[in-house]
Amino acid sequence: MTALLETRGVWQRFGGLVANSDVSISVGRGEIVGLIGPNGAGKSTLFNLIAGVLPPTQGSIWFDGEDVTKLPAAERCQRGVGRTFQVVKSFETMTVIDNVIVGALVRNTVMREARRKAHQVLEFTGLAARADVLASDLVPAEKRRLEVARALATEPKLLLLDEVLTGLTPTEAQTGVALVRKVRDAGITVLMVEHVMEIVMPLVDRAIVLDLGKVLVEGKPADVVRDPKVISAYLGDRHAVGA
Amino acid sequence: MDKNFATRRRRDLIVAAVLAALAALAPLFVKNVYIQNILVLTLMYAALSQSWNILSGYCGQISLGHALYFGIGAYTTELLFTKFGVLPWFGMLAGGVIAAVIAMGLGYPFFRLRGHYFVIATIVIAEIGLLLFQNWEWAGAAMGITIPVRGDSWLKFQFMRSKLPYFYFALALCCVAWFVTWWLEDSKWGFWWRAVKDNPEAAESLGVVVFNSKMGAAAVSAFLVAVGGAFYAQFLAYIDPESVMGFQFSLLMALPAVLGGIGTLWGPVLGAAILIPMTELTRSYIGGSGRGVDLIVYGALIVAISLALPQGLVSLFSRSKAKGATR
Amino acid sequence: MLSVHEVTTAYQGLVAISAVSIEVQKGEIVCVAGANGAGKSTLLKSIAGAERPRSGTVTFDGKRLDGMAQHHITATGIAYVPENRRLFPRLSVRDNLRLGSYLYRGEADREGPLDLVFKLFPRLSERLEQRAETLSGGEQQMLAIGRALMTRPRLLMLDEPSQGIMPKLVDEIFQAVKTIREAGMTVLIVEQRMAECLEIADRAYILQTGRVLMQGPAAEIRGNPDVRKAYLGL
Amino acid sequence: QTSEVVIGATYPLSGAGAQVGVDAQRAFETAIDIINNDQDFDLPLAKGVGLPGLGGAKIRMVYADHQGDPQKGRAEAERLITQEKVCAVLGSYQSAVAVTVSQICERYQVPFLSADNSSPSLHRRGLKYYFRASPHDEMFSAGMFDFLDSMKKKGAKAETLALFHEDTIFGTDSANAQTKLATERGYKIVADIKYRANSPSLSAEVQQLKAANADVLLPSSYTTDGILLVKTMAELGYKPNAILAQAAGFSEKALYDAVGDKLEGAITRGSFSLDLAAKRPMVGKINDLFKAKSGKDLNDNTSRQFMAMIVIADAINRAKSTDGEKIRDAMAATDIPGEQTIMPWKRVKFDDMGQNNDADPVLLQYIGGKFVTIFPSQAAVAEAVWPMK
Amino acid sequence: MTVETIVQSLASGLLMGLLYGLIAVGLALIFGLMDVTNFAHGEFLMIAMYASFFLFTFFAIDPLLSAPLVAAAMFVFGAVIYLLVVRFAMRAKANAGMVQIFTTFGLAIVMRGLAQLFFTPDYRSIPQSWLGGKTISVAGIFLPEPQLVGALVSIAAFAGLYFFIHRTDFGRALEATREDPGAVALVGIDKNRVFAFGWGLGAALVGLAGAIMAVFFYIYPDVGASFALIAYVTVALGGFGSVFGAFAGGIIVGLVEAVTALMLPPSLKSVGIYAVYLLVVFIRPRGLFGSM
Ligand SMILES: Nc1ncnc2c1ncn2[C@@H]1O[C@H](COP(=O)(O)OP(=O)(O)OP(=O)(O)O)[C@@H](O)[C@H]1O
Ligand SMILES: Nc1ncnc2c1ncn2[C@@H]1O[C@H](COP(=O)(O)OP(=O)(O)OP(=O)(O)O)[C@@H](O)[C@H]1O
Ligand SMILES: [Mg+2]
Ligand SMILES: [Mg+2]
Repeated sequence: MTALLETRGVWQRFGGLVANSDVSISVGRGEIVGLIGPNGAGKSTLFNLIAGVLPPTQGSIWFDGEDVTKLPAAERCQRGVGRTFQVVKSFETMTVIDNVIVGALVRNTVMREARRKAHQVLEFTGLAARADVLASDLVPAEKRRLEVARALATEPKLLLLDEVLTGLTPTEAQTGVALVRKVRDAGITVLMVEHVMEIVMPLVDRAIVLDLGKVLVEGKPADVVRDPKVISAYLGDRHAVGA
Repeated sequence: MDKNFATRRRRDLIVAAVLAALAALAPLFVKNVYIQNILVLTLMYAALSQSWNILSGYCGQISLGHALYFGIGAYTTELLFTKFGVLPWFGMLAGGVIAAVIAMGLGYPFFRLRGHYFVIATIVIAEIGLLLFQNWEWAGAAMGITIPVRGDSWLKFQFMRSKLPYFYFALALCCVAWFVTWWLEDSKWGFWWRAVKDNPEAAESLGVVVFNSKMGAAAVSAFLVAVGGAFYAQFLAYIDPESVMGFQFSLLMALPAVLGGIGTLWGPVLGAAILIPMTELTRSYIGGSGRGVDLIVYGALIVAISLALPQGLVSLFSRSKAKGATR
Repeated sequence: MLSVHEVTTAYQGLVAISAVSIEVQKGEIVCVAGANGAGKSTLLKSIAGAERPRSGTVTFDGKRLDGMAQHHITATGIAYVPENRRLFPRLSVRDNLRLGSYLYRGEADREGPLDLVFKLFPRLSERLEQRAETLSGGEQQMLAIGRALMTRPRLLMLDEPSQGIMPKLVDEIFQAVKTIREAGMTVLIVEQRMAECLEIADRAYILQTGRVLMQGPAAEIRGNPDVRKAYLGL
Repeated sequence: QTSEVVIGATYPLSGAGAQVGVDAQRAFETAIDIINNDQDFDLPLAKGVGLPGLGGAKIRMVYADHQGDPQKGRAEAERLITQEKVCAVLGSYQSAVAVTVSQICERYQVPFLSADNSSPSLHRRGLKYYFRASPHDEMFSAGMFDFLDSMKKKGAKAETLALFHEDTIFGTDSANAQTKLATERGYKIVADIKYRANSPSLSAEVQQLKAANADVLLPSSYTTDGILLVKTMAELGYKPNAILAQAAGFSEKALYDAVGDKLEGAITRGSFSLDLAAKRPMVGKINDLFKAKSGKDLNDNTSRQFMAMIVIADAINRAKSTDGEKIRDAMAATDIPGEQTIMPWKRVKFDDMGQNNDADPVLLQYIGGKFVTIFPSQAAVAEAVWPMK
Repeated sequence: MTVETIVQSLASGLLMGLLYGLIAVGLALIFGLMDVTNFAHGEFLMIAMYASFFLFTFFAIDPLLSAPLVAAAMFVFGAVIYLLVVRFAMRAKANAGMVQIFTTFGLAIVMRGLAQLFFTPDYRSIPQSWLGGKTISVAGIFLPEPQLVGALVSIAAFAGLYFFIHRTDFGRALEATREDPGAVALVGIDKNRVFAFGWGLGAALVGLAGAIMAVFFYIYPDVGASFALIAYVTVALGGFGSVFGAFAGGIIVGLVEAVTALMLPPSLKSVGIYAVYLLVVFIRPRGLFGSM
């Protein structure tokens, strides 16, 4: 069986700046893959390309065995790409449950079903108690959780998580980690960006490191954190010692 | 599950039914034709504003050019009637369809525009429409169209003296516009629209086809407004470009929704119920002086309501209900 | 230097912090920690004037701050970097930084602190013409701190500065905080990464559901078994 | 018996046309003063107090603002009739509004006396309760062309015409009448320029006029555009051979205050002329009464509004009733000789469409800061100066 | 159509365009740069024209001389309007745009009403002034002096505004306040002070336009309506956020109007302007030079 997601030689330029250069990665079904790399390495940009916000300057994107490079974002969502935004984009004037219903409507055209689905997702993500609160009244961590819930409601095959576990205390982060595992156990493939090594490393099956828009290293988390290139570009000396 | 929500929807429907029934009985008590006239206008603007609200309130595409669709409804009906003898009932539908088609045709280029660029484009296109009608000889140009009134007839939807048929039509239109909104509010479309309004990029990532959502809203909105325009033309029995396509109509469609609560189910009705009688009464009872005092009072009230209740009059109601209310 | 006395702040009737008191001495680095929604951000907002406390007093160098307009509080020498950064998105990095020194616009050399900013975050000097909104998440955080430093604060308040920052840079930011203290500023910092934060902090407060649960020297807090379990994940 | 007769008037009292509406109020007040009080004028009802036919009842006016909107005009007319119980309605300046107001009056069988609307289509709709004492645009235009014919006969250069009119009912109607007459009488229209009312600039329009350089310029414009037209003509160095205006702005004081120096010798049609004061002294006195209220001389509009009040009061007096139908019948029987008006009209008498065909227009020329009557010859006090200076 | 007509048309169009620019320059600041919708722009112009008119009638001060006075008075007026009314319209969390539109729309109606109450609906104009009615003729092309002066003032006003926005800290503060009024306090800026000043300055620029307009235009309570829409289109055509854009927008509007009038019946000449606006934003959704 082919990989669920593949990027083939993807480039993205913003004027003179090269945000992604010749990025070829692949994510297999049922994996949790970590996408890490320095600030400004081009991780969120790559997410935007996969989700269809931007067309790549060059290269192609394959999802579920098909070339989706030309498809608009909504179409990719319908095919099973779910994503969160690093800078959260909640529907501020809508309640939490209504935010999630929007996502649920992709696969449930009957309102009653969409609503039931949304409630399920809120239970699943632990937001049920906040269902009737306006999204604008959530604290940042909750908004990030809402991003996840909304994306899950679209019943994706692939979930792109962009720093959804930041700003949590270690204990809270553990709940988040459990949630991601639960998601994977539900059969959803996860590609996640996260800077907190304590969280990512135990969680992911594989890690891909981007630097300056290029894939720097790829492999098992334990190997990646020991890689001197990764240490010098990303982790810093302290982690070299710790690892 | 979700009892609150279902209860609220049912409550809205019951309240609306009760209000509509009360309104239907109003003519039993209000015999005064001047007041009846105000009631007709109030219902008409409530319906128009409710329709405007679909595109601009729910879907967030602020249009200040809806006078175009109003005028198209009015002109289609009356041109078909006076030139080809087509009954206004068909003209009304034709006008609605034409307006919806035009709205979607304009949507192609327009919906790429954001914010002020979009608003100004809508103003400008309505102004172009006005100028074209003002110069279109076949459609009567500036002279307009006088609708020959030949006695009462439901077939031709014209009535010499009684306002009641107009009243009931306006009431029906208002109910339809309200019901369509109520119905769409809890549908895929309703959710898509609100999502598009709040954050199009996020909506797109959740499978919402932003462009189609806007098109749908524009079509429904334009159709209903055009039917309103057709009604107005029959009601007035005379139309000219300025008096059915002028910019003031675009404002008067938006104003009730804004004052009542934009993007809400009850805002337009509530806004029209306050605004239209206020407009009419200030003009009638203080406008006769010729000193502009009515303008000062009217304008000051608009400023006061906008500032005191930026979320609209509906916020008076929702605030008193349990906090953390859904909308 | 800063004294917060029994401050209570509420959002539309919902009390977020109640009767919180903290002290910050000149030249200290003080860390505030706590779970999500504990009220840490609210505490900083109440000091900075972004939210008005319902009761209690805030004093800075003997001056009452509570009730003062936010921009006046900034002018007294408190810089605040909020959680969501609040950059001016469509302005360039240069303009964002320049606006930081708005209070000193009359001075000939108003951009003295710029050297410090570039020393701390050399990446910014490479991106001067880029719009703030197109910066990566981490770059935005650098700019937010940089802009705050440009106001020449005596007290710098940071709300979760490590959020979204790569590991290498997290260390650099905490080092930067130390550098900032050495440059004569006092720092009040809200952090989830307590381990790193407590390493550089002199003292710490722990908030829980709007109240001060614990306070003391950083080393002491770090040693507390409850804290280790609940907040350090150890 | 009623001690008070209530008459309604609907005018633009706010918005772009407010100036005319407010002046109309002063004109009506002047007429009411004369009717309600004992005044020594040879006008119907001037002598004695109030309406003797109704036991000396006095007239009270109720004004309604229609803001130039046909819908509002209709609503206000309905209110005047049903709420204020007026027994007749006067109005309405804008012809579009007269359309709907007269419909309502017809439905309620209350006479509508159109004081100052000049659209010829108004009286041709088969309405029984519609009356107009003053001329309409076809009569005015015919007068203008009679004058042109006479000038041509005298050898003056008046072959080619330039029409300049706004894109409203008034402008279109006027231009249509003029085009028709020009073809009939063998004039050549070298420019027919329709412009948007209240444009911010008329330079493009004026250039086309200048390029056409017709013998006679025939503007149909309100005050605002009139002022801008004349200023722009001066700025672009266009000095027409002659101006023959369809009144409106060209009979307003404001226009001459603004650009009078550039209009020496301009001619406008009108229904009124202060020259008449020489022959009929009461015209001067009534003008003084009006001026005391408004600070302005009577003009084309205000004189017609004044007369409308006299005519309607006369009919009510004769009807001896405030019943609409009776007043209508009395209106239909109206016959006021010209001498008992302040107008240069032969008399006031309505045909079966409610139009007074004996209201002769006059042509006035602006000379030395005031208007002199130059046409028709029986009313003229001076020879036309042609071409204008 | 002779060459002379075409040249004259273009010359008149250019002058008119600069005048449209002058009328729009205040709006370019308030609407274009500060991003606050001001539906009362036309009424600001009306007030300024009356100010000029009354200074002329009662004190015999020529509009050209009184222009600075009018501008100063309008500055105060604009700042006061902001502090008393508009400031509160900006506090709305949701639909701030609509609240602004209708607050300023209500304000416009009040201003017209007050003008009618105090100044009567009579049409006024200044018959004799230094420039009024004077015209320069070069090779058969007529250039009216009031418009020429208007053009110069327009260029000066735009240059001044451009300098102010791009070279001063206040200009930057203004942009920052537009970007995030809640965040400027973080750098010690008082948003109300900045915006009150912005509104004052915007109104002062309208004051200049009003003084020039008073020389050759009529004045009455509704006069603003004739210019309001053109001013909005001018700003949007040039692009929000760009001072130069509004300037270019004005010139384009003037020229397009002149050219349209050569080709279509003059009553349709604004259709040309509107069509060009639509065309431009369809190709460039942010206007010609816009950044927002
Ligand atoms: N629209 C844009 N225009 C110009 N430059 C951009 C744009 N979007 C991103 N960039 C630049 O591209 C680079 C990659 O940005 P990206 O957001 O993908 O980084 P990232 O890896 O997600 O970083 P972080 O971990 O800090 O979020 C950055 O230097 C950023 O400034
Ligand atoms: N704008 C707001 N409106 C309503 N409630 C709010 C608002 N901001 C915060 N709250 C509430 O106040 C409480 C404290 O929030 P605060 O943001 O201060 O917590 P925090 O400790 O900073 O949390 P985090 O670690 O997530 O940043 C929370 O319960 C939150 O729900
Ligand atoms: Mg990122
Ligand atoms: Mg916080």
